[in-house]
Amino acid sequence: MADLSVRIGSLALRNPVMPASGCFAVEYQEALDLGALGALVIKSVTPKTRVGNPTPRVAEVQGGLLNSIGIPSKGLDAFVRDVLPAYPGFGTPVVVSLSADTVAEFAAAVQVLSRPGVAAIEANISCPNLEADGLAFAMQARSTHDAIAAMRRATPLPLWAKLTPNAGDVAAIARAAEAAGADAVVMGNTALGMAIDVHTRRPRLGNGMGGLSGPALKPVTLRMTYQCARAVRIPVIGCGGIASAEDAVEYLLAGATAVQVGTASFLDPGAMRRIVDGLHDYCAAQGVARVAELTGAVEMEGEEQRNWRAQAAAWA
Amino acid sequence: MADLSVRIGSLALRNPVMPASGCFAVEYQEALDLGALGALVIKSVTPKTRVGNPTPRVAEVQGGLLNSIGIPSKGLDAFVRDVLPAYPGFGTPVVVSLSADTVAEFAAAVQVLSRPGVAAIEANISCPNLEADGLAFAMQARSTHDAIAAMRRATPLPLWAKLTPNAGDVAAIARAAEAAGADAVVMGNTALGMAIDVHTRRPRLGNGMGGLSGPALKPVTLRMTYQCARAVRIPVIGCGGIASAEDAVEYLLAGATAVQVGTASFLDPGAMRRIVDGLHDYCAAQGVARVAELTGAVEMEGEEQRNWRAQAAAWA
Amino acid sequence: MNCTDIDDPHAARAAAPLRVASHRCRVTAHQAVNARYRYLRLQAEADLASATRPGQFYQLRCPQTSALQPFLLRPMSVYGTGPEAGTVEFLYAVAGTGTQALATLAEGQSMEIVGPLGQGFTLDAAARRVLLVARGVGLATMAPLVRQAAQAGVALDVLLSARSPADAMADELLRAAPATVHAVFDSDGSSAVDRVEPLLAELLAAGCDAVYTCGSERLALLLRRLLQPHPQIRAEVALEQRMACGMGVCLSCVRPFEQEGRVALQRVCREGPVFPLREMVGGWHG
Amino acid sequence: MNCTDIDDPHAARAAAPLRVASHRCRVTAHQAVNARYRYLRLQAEADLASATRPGQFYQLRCPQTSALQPFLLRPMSVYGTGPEAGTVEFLYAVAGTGTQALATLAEGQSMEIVGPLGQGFTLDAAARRVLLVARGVGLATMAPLVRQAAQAGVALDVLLSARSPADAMADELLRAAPATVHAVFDSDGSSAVDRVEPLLAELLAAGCDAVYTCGSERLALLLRRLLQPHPQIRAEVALEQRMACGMGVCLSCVRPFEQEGRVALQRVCREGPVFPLREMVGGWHG
Ligand SMILES: Cc1cc2nc3c(=O)[nH]c(=O)nc-3n(C[C@H](O)[C@H](O)[C@H](O)COP(=O)(O)OP(=O)(O)OC[C@H]3O[C@@H](n4cnc5c(N)ncnc54)[C@H](O)[C@@H]3O)c2cc1C
Ligand SMILES: Cc1cc2nc3c(=O)[nH]c(=O)nc-3n(C[C@H](O)[C@H](O)[C@H](O)COP(=O)(O)OP(=O)(O)OC[C@H]3O[C@@H](n4cnc5c(N)ncnc54)[C@H](O)[C@@H]3O)c2cc1C
Ligand SMILES: Cc1cc2nc3c(=O)[nH]c(=O)nc-3n(C[C@H](O)[C@H](O)[C@H](O)COP(=O)(O)O)c2cc1C
Ligand SMILES: Cc1cc2nc3c(=O)[nH]c(=O)nc-3n(C[C@H](O)[C@H](O)[C@H](O)COP(=O)(O)O)c2cc1C
Ligand code: FES
Ligand code: FES
Repeated sequence: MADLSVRIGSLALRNPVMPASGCFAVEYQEALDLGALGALVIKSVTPKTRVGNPTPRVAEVQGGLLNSIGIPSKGLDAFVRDVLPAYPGFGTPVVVSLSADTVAEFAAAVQVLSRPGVAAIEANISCPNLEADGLAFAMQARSTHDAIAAMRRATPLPLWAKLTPNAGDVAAIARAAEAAGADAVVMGNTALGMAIDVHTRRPRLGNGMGGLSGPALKPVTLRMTYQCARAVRIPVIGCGGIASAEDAVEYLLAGATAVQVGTASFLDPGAMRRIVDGLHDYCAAQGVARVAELTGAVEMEGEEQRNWRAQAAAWA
Repeated sequence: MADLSVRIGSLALRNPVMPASGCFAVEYQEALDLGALGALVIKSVTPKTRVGNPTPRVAEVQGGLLNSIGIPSKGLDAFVRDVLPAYPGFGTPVVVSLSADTVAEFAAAVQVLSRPGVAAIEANISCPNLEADGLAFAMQARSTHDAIAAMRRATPLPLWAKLTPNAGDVAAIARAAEAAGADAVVMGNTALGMAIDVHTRRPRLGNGMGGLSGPALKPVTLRMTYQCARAVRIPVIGCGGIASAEDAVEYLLAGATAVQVGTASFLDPGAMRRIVDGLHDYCAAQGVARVAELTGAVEMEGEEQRNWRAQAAAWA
Repeated sequence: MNCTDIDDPHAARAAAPLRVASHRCRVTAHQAVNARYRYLRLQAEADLASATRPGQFYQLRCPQTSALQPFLLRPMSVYGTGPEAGTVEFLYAVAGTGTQALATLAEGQSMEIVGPLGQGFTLDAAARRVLLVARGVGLATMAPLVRQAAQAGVALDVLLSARSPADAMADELLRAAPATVHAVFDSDGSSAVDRVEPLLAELLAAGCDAVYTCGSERLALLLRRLLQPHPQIRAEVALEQRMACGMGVCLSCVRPFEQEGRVALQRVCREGPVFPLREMVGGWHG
Repeated sequence: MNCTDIDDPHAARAAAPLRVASHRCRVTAHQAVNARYRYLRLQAEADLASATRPGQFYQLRCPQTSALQPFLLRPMSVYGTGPEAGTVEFLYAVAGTGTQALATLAEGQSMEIVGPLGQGFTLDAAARRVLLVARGVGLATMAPLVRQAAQAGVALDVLLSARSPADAMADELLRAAPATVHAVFDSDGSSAVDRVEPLLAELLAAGCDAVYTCGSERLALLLRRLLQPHPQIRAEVALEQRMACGMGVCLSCVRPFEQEGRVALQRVCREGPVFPLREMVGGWHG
């Protein structure tokens, strides 16, 4: 069996497969051995209490899902008291995902969440479902830097910055997160999308717009994972449309050190286990001893393409 | 039969359905009555001669297509001499799509292309397949303004700005295009994506990355069409993943005045005819007298959502 | 730095028994019941019959076809289980993409289902007479409860509401269990609220220990009102809502409920689909 | 402003006859030919038999299944047409997503094909003896040419290269047409270039008017070399390339060709799939 372990900075994971925030909760222990995952990433919590968006909160599109859940949250105290205690104890690092409205809120919250049982904090600076047509910290390098730097000062825990595919220049934003002290970037969240019911003439989500996830998103987030991995030295965690071990390998080859699985779990709550098993199979079939070898191992140009570029000037 | 005619500025179209640039050429006259379309949009031409990218130039993904054709072009003279003459004469307005590397090149080329038989010029300021990780004029409001303003000064013809979904803030870019004198914006081009063959460890496109098109793209370009239509007073032409009359209606409801059909024609060269027919059926079934009534007619919030927002504060 | 030691066996909770799984099933029967409803029987490897409680549901992975490509799974109440351990039955209305695709499945083909999911009905051991109120395909959800009640020797009153006698499916609901059936129809006006109301009031007053309903918000809200003078009667409603995960994870399937005078959101897939009828709030469909 | 008058009938070109269409067909036969190849016969409404020339192809819309979701159409040479006007036949190797999905189609089901597409082979009226060189599934592309040649009374030499005798399918290629067949195999080493070379040289020297090849770049390049002393022999090769539109629109299917000492890109779907063999450039697969 191949060695599937990977390191995200100081954090050692038994394998590179973990859930994506909002697509996982302890309820999955009924369908999955949580002790067999690389990490457990909890649904984002916000300092402020939030009810979430009106229903319908999900709508399917071709090859994907739109959601406008809206990050319902009972606040930090309720989270620490009622939610968090269920997660440690599976022998799997617990990652808390945090979303907030201001830099100060982010920094204060990160302090509250830096507590025993929490292995890392993922800063969801990218959620597109909030106010303002999806604008978020991670849309700009400056606001990314401000938020991450403030959190960096407030916690000794590993800090991951979760970026958004809605941004125009993710490489610059990944660099800003790195410069501000992030230990890893997660690439990425959902892409803001929309669907309209042509009979009712209403949006198919109660909130009008929502985040696109699932296979339809994969080509874009995979490309961005590649761009981020080229741009920074900290690990990149790939996310977007991963439903199989092959999908996970694509992200690793593109430069990811680990991957997050979201929507695929909704279609099969055992998806993450299948992906871990499939990584073993892939490594065995390809003679890969350590899955970490795959990170960034894509060969961008083959011989035929090199020949083309060498010769094509003469063809025009 | 409903009145399907629409106006894009001074240009009257018999219906709102036209091909997307690069997904159409006169060869389709073998499969389609070109006299039944709203407009004929030709494959982008560039002032410089270009061979295009190495093969493979297309790869399928779930719900979509990646392409890295790379805009092969024999230059403007060859275009005007060998390509253009085939298009006028179907009784359908001909739209020339232009791509270029610099503002000056754009402006000079637009002058060459402003000639009899050309009804409008679409400025492809957004093609993500070129150099520099897909950076393009339409990634920023400033460069959009510069390019469109220069073209505006150089031609009396209707000028459309084709935007890219890779940009972070398309509303701002649409406003820049409008301010610079564009007569319409087209939203939009492909989204930069990637796919890797996990066996060869090579990208599945010869160029490494390429543009995502087809249904997988639709939720994002539909949302951006909505955002653009809210941001500008000039018409918005929707594009991305349209394969049926219902898809076209979604774009119209979101705010588009007309739509472009790309990848769907590859799956059925008669797709545009089916869409026109389907628009007639939809209008008949819904009692819509003029298709133009549909533009922007989405009702963003229903009663249930209003009730939710009114009451939810008390639920937290 | 807080570097969890991933190999410390003492840190690991005992892995919970995996209650929910994706089961690959063979279609052993699939036929039209009438113009709108279809009956589907599946055979799994696992013992779904003893794992599944009345009122629970599964999420069905409807097939992909050239014309229909449902992305999400579709929630369906269990209509029956057994006699074999791996047998599970559904009764469904052909509605949109997913159920249309489902309808194309031929006997002998296979499909996946995820479950069992959600909280079912509660039938008190002491109950002697219960009332079931179902409309439309809501009867699918009720059928296992009919069977449980019949087996426990509980007397059954059933109010069946349907568009027309052709849609009523009393036999499909009872499956030979003894019951007093009151069928009402849109087609003859007997299903109108003002005509059902006295009938229901009478049935509630006639010494009923519990009432269960599914398939009509209108009837559920009527029942809730008629129950006000009968606080001792258990009352449960099975509800629907758009779902993604079906397991309580994604928070897509929430509805507002009234609990102790306050409104709070509950997950239909997890706290439900069966809820105390008295907590139901009308007007939320998603 | 240049506002084209959209209602001016004088401006409109006469609409061209629609040569290419998406045809909905019924599967009238679909069976394995051997372990790797399958035979598919379709029945369309339109007269595809007289519209289709040897060497042309169609794009097949492979079905969507739960396991396989091909997005693009798949190009396939026409293996045969007729006897009925709407009948078209394909012979294909099961390879990846699309062809695996195709293989699930049952007789009686329907599917869409787009075509006919591309330029076929040219058989000169004056030809008396021609040589066909095919490897693997390349024979599917050749079969209509065999028939055309046989009908025209042209003598046929056929070199068939295959992995093993089980894969050779000479009968499938000839379909009872008379021909001299030379079969070579990987399994006994007879298909090696140095063993095929003298055989081909001899066949070319024996008075052959044209040579056609498909299915092996190695053989095509060998032939091109051996043809140097025979400028009078017509030589054509059918090539493959990844396609999206199949109609010359998208420019995805290009390959470099040598024309008058210069290299230029041609569209395999439009200028091809049949090209002058002497213009072929090796080493480009896409
Ligand atoms: C717990 C539960 C049990 C159910 N039991 C049954 C049953 O036994 N028999 C039966 O016929 N139907 C039942 N339903 C309703 C059934 O789930 C929907 O009819 C079905 O999902 C419609 O799918 P579609 O693809 O045909 O429709 P589409 O309109 O194409 O569906 C689009 C999306 O909306 C969702 N959706 C549509 N209608 C409903 C609905 N009424 N409830 C929840 N989601 C919906 C779909 O799941 C899908 O995600 C149940 C619903 C729930 C929540
Ligand atoms: C003009 C033409 C005629 C052909 N005729 C035949 C025939 O008669 N019989 C036959 O068995 N095969 C034929 N082929 C090859 C056939 O198109 C491929 O085997 C088929 O597309 C593979 O699809 P897949 O989904 O099984 O493979 P996948 O690997 O899943 O295909 C992925 C993508 O690559 C493309 N692709 C893969 N292999 C090829 C190839 N060799 N050529 C072109 N595109 C490819 C597919 O079309 C698809 O777009 C022909 C190809 C061309 C271009
Ligand atoms: C229903 C749903 C809820 C989500 N909630 C959150 C969230 O609370 N915080 C967050 O950072 N991302 C959230 N996401 C985004 C996912 O974590 C993930 O980034 C995205 O879905 C893309 O991955 P996927 O294609 O594998 O689903 C949510 C996604 C879905 C579908
Ligand atoms: C093969 C291919 C070539 C394209 N070439 C061009 C082009 O030359 N110029 C351009 O502006 N857009 C080009 N596009 C983008 C399309 O015009 C369109 O914006 C995009 O494909 C999204 O629409 P669709 O999903 O309907 O295909 C191309 C797209 C494809 C798939
Ligand atoms: S469906 Fe996901 S929480 Fe209920
Ligand atoms: S496949 Fe589109 S040009 Fe050949």
